[in-house]
Amino acid sequence: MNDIFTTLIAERWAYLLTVVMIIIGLHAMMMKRNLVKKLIGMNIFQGAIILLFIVHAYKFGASVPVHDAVLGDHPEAYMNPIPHGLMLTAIVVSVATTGVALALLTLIYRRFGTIDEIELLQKLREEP
Amino acid sequence: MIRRQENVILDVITRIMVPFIQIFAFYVIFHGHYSPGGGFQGGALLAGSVFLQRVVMGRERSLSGFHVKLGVPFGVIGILVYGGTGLVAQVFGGNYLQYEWLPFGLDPVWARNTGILLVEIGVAFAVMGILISIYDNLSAREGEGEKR
Amino acid sequence: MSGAHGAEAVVDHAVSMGQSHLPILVILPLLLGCVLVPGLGLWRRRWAYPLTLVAFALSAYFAFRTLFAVLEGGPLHYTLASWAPPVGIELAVDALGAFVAAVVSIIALLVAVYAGEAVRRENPVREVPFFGMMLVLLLGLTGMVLTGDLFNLYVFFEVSSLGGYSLMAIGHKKAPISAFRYLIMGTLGASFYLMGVGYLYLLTGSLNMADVAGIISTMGLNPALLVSLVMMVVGLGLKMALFPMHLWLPDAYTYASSTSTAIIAPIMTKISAYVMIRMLFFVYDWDLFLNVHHIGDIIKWLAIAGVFVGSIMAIGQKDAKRMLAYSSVAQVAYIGVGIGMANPLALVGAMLHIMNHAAMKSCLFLVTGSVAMQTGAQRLKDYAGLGRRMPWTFAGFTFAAMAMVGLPPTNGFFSKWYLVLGGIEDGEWPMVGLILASSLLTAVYFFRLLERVYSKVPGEEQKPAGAEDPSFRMRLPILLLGVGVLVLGLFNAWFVSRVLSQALPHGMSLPGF
Amino acid sequence: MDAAMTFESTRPLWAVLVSLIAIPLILASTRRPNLRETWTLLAALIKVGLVLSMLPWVLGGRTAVCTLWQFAPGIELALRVDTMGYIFALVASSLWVLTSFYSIGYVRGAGEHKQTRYFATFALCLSATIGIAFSANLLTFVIFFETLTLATYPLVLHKETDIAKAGARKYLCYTLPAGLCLLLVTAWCVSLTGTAEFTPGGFLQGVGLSTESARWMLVFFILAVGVKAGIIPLHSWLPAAMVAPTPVSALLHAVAVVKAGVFGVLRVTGYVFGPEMLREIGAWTALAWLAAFTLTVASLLAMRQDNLKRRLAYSTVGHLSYIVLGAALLSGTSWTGSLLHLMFHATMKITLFFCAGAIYVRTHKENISDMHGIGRQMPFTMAAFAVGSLGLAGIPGVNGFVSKWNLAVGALHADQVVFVVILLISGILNAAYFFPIVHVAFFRKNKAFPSYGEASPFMVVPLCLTALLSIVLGIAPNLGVHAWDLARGVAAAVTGAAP
Amino acid sequence: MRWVPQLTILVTFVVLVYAGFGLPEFGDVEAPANTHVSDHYIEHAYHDDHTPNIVTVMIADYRSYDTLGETVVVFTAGLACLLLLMRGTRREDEA
Repeated sequence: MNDIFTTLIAERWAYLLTVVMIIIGLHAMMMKRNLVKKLIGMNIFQGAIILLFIVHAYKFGASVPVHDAVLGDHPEAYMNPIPHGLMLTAIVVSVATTGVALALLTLIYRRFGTIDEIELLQKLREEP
Repeated sequence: MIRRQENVILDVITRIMVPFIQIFAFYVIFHGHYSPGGGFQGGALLAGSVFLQRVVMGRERSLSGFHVKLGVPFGVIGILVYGGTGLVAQVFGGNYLQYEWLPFGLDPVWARNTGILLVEIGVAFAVMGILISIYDNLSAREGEGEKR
Repeated sequence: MSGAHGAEAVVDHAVSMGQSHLPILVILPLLLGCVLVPGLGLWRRRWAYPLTLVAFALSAYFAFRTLFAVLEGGPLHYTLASWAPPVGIELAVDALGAFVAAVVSIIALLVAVYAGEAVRRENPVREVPFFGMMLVLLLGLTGMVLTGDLFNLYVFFEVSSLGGYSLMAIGHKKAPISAFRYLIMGTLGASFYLMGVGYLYLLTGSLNMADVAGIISTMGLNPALLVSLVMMVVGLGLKMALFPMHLWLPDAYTYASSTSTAIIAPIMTKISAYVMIRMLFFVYDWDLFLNVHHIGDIIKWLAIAGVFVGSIMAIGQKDAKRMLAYSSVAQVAYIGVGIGMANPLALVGAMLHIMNHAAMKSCLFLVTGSVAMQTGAQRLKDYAGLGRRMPWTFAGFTFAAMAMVGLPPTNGFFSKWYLVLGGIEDGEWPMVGLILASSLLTAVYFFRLLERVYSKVPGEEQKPAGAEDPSFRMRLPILLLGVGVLVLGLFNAWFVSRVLSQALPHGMSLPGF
Repeated sequence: MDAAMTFESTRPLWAVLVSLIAIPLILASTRRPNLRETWTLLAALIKVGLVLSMLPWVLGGRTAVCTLWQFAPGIELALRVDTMGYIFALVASSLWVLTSFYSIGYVRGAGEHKQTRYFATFALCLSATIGIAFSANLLTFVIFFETLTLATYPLVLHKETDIAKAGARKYLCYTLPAGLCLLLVTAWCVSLTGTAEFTPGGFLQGVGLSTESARWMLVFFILAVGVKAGIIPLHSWLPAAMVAPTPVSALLHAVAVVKAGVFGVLRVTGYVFGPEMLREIGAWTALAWLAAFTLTVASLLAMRQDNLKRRLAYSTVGHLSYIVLGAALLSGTSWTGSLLHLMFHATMKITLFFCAGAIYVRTHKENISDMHGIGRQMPFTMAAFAVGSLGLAGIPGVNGFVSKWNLAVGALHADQVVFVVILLISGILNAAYFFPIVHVAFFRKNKAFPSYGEASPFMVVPLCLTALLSIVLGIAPNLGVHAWDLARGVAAAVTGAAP
Repeated sequence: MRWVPQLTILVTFVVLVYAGFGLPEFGDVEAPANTHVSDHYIEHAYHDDHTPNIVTVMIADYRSYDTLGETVVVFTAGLACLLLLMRGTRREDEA
């Protein structure tokens, strides 16, 4: 028990937080009726994944990954640049996805006048 | 969707703010080598300045700032700059995107440095244009999407 | 390894000199095309279609050059910006990748030939961005196939997904709803894949597939490693519509416009299947996970369940496209079965089925599209008697249907043949029996349709307007694919012995070679 | 066989291809029926010519092989002209000529629709049949076997009435699962032997197959080919398929399709398992009893049919089992009898079907009870019918007697007297359901019977020819194509008995 | 079937927590992720490009292909909005 406490809570608390965030996003994506809320859940989910990367880029006692004459070339002096770069990409990707999703929602709203999933499914069934 | 009424204060402040935002955006782009920043951030800022105009001045009047039709072409230009940089490097004998083959007569290291700058500019163009075009499309009322 | 100083830079060039540019040349036409088509097309609309066609054709041409180059001289590696992996990104094209790339690009080319007229007839307003989006879609898929980098694969994954969502939203009035559901599901899948990549990266510190494979082969089992594999299987299964995760697919395929369906249905799920093969067999230690830890069994049994669910649902459908959509669920599940069995013959069957099903399913969807365009018929009962009014179209349809049922000598028979051989090699008789029984279900709905199509109808007199074959440019792809399923069947041994036997992962080899 | 006696030749390939090549020509000349029929006849004649031209090879014991390309790893798509395949090819191709003439008369007389589709699919069937006959290994066999299944489907569906649709569905319901069983066992054999090459005496000898699994394999094989061979309980598609136009029933359901099934049984018993193995696993008695059961019950069922074609269908079911029985008895003479019956039953049964068709075209009568006195109207037709039924009943003088005699002797050689008895009983039953028809046709009077006269010569000439052929072969079995020698050659090769 | 999503979420949570046991500690300098390739970037970035910002060097030079793809993603999004929201959307689709 204590062992689990140390391995999870003490040493990997940041990871646990991202997990919690992922679960929140997942819950919103699956349970919400309102499509916009689903979309928000999706964004939370992606944000959590981005955090998952960024969190592990952290090194104790390291500085931002901008080269500095004082610090020199010592790897342990800078944080891990890779997740930052990757997540820059991932952020843009999620932005793009959100844009497309919003376009779809606009279209749906124009055509059906609602963005409530249940109502939409009803419309799907009744209209040919 | 946005119902806006004339508001002098907002207009004036916007007119003052927009140039500064854009200057800062350019700073972010070109200083990306030395500090956090780069094409995406700068492009987003440029787009933000246009959004401000759109929101405050309303669609029609803000068109003088950045016309709706320009969005996608900017994106095209941006990607062409990016891909073109890579292609030029390839044509001049390197691998795709291998900047040291860019025909600037620079030594490899500085050639790469320049290549990064070109790429960032391309990205900035693309991001700005596309974000604006997304905004315009989303905020367009029914039937008044892009007239093409 | 690359470096700062001139000497090492020269070494870099030496590295890059030797490399063939073919892999990137497959991608570049699509990249330039997907920006130039909207760029020029919005300005001069009539340039859009020729540009699209040229881009597809060039990419297909280079894809085949790549395939033959790989068959000649073994896998190609192309280090972008010549930063040797794992520092930089490389395009790593082995026989499997080149094979799938060639298949995808040729299918896309055929659909593009068809699209020229179809799009103009279906939604003329959107012509230009539609073509651009088709190019984007193919760009994403080819990028996924050719890359050798885990994260880069995610990026192109998203490119293709965005293209897919927006193409799916064109068509029927309800299309946006199904497209939105597809978007949620697809993004979930992609995010799961990204999490899998994240765990792998955190465990290995590298993103290059070969490098990661080398590191984790020495690592042994680790909770995070196992979870990353599960994440990837789930994420890719979502995109691939593997059985419990297939719910988004039927609506999406049904409501999308015929051209969208014709280009997305045959290749998109297949590419996800390809990525699954790539991950399970080339990145992870396939023997450890699939056989020792029985993840293969889970995939296998889920997949065979999917085969039956898909087929049974397809039997119950009244709408042609929806029937084909469910049969897609079933057919993709065959690939899942081959992956799960994880023995050489079955895996070859799965790889072969990627090609075979792409050919037949695109043919079928092109036919439904042309029928909908010529006669407005959507439901199966409206197909009665069309066989004699659209002889060419339904000739192609018949061949493709035979292939779906898996009757010799069409190619469908041979993908089943290798799957069954694989099952027998493993002595898995129940699985073999199920595979065979499932093709009976397929026979039920296709022969039902064929009988209806070719027999005369009571109300023969009033024939729907314009009920004849579509124009040559729409007919050509259908006929080519219809003949294609036959040719691919007769000459399947060439693919198996020349291509796929080289495409097997380490520790696998086909008996009889 | 030893390598010296085998040689490469493309002639078997052409024998398969010629009717395939005819198909586009037939389709192209839809508008001009005469030209279209010309293509059919031309293809038939060339095909039979090619087949006959191979006779010297076969009699000389030389085997032509035509290896095309690798079909699945390790397995070639290969054709081989061995004696047994040659017998089947000979029967099918030679009778196709007559049937083509007959078809022309029939489809025009009966005013069938979609004649183009009819002739095209017919040609496809023939290609598949010759392919089955000449296929050198199991996979090639499967390909042509399934192709035949598919090609027959449109012909059964031809009339497109509800009955026809029901018949076609029933046909698929039986043949598709059979095809899957065939695929299963083929894959099994391939994974055991690598190349499932047909070899006299069986290629499963010494691959270390346990008795248990060998029995299972045989069961699946019988399920696979037994459907087309009409073994009861797998037979009931055959009467249902009689809704097809009569030439189809004649050639396909008396010669090509069902004989393909029987041919499959012979291949399985003789070339896949081989007599020794069948004796080891003790499966041959089961097969023999199955056949005996079938041929008795089928005869009994045939008596209850009033529809002429259905009665013929059940009689076909019975006679196919003669061949299966002979194959199962595994003695040299019984094999000879089987192969002779494979040929002779074809000539007799096709005569009967031709007659039924002629009657239908002229009088649109299908039921025997309506045929009182028809013999006076159509003397030639009914005379031929009488010949055919005499032969099937095994009366000396017609070729049916020869084959049945060999079967009986073979049963004695296998010291299975009980089967001799069964053969005799079924002979009597045959007489019991055929002779009434002849009796009714000739010796009953029917006042209210308009005068019909004979059908068109296109139909009468072929059926007279087949009847004549039956008699000739009954008197001199070895005349012409040396049927006798061929059959004994095969039997010798398979069972190792002295020819 | 209302319980299916809850179950999925629960399972996901358990799985993710389980994965935690295999991950390196928070801020671990010696973790493979922080040593293998990242060290190379940190050591060579400045000398390769005379650019202090290591992230910039990485996204624009070492992994520039990713960034290209990412720009294409953005472009795709714009194209998608154009494709979906063009004028005439409603009439032509409901016809």
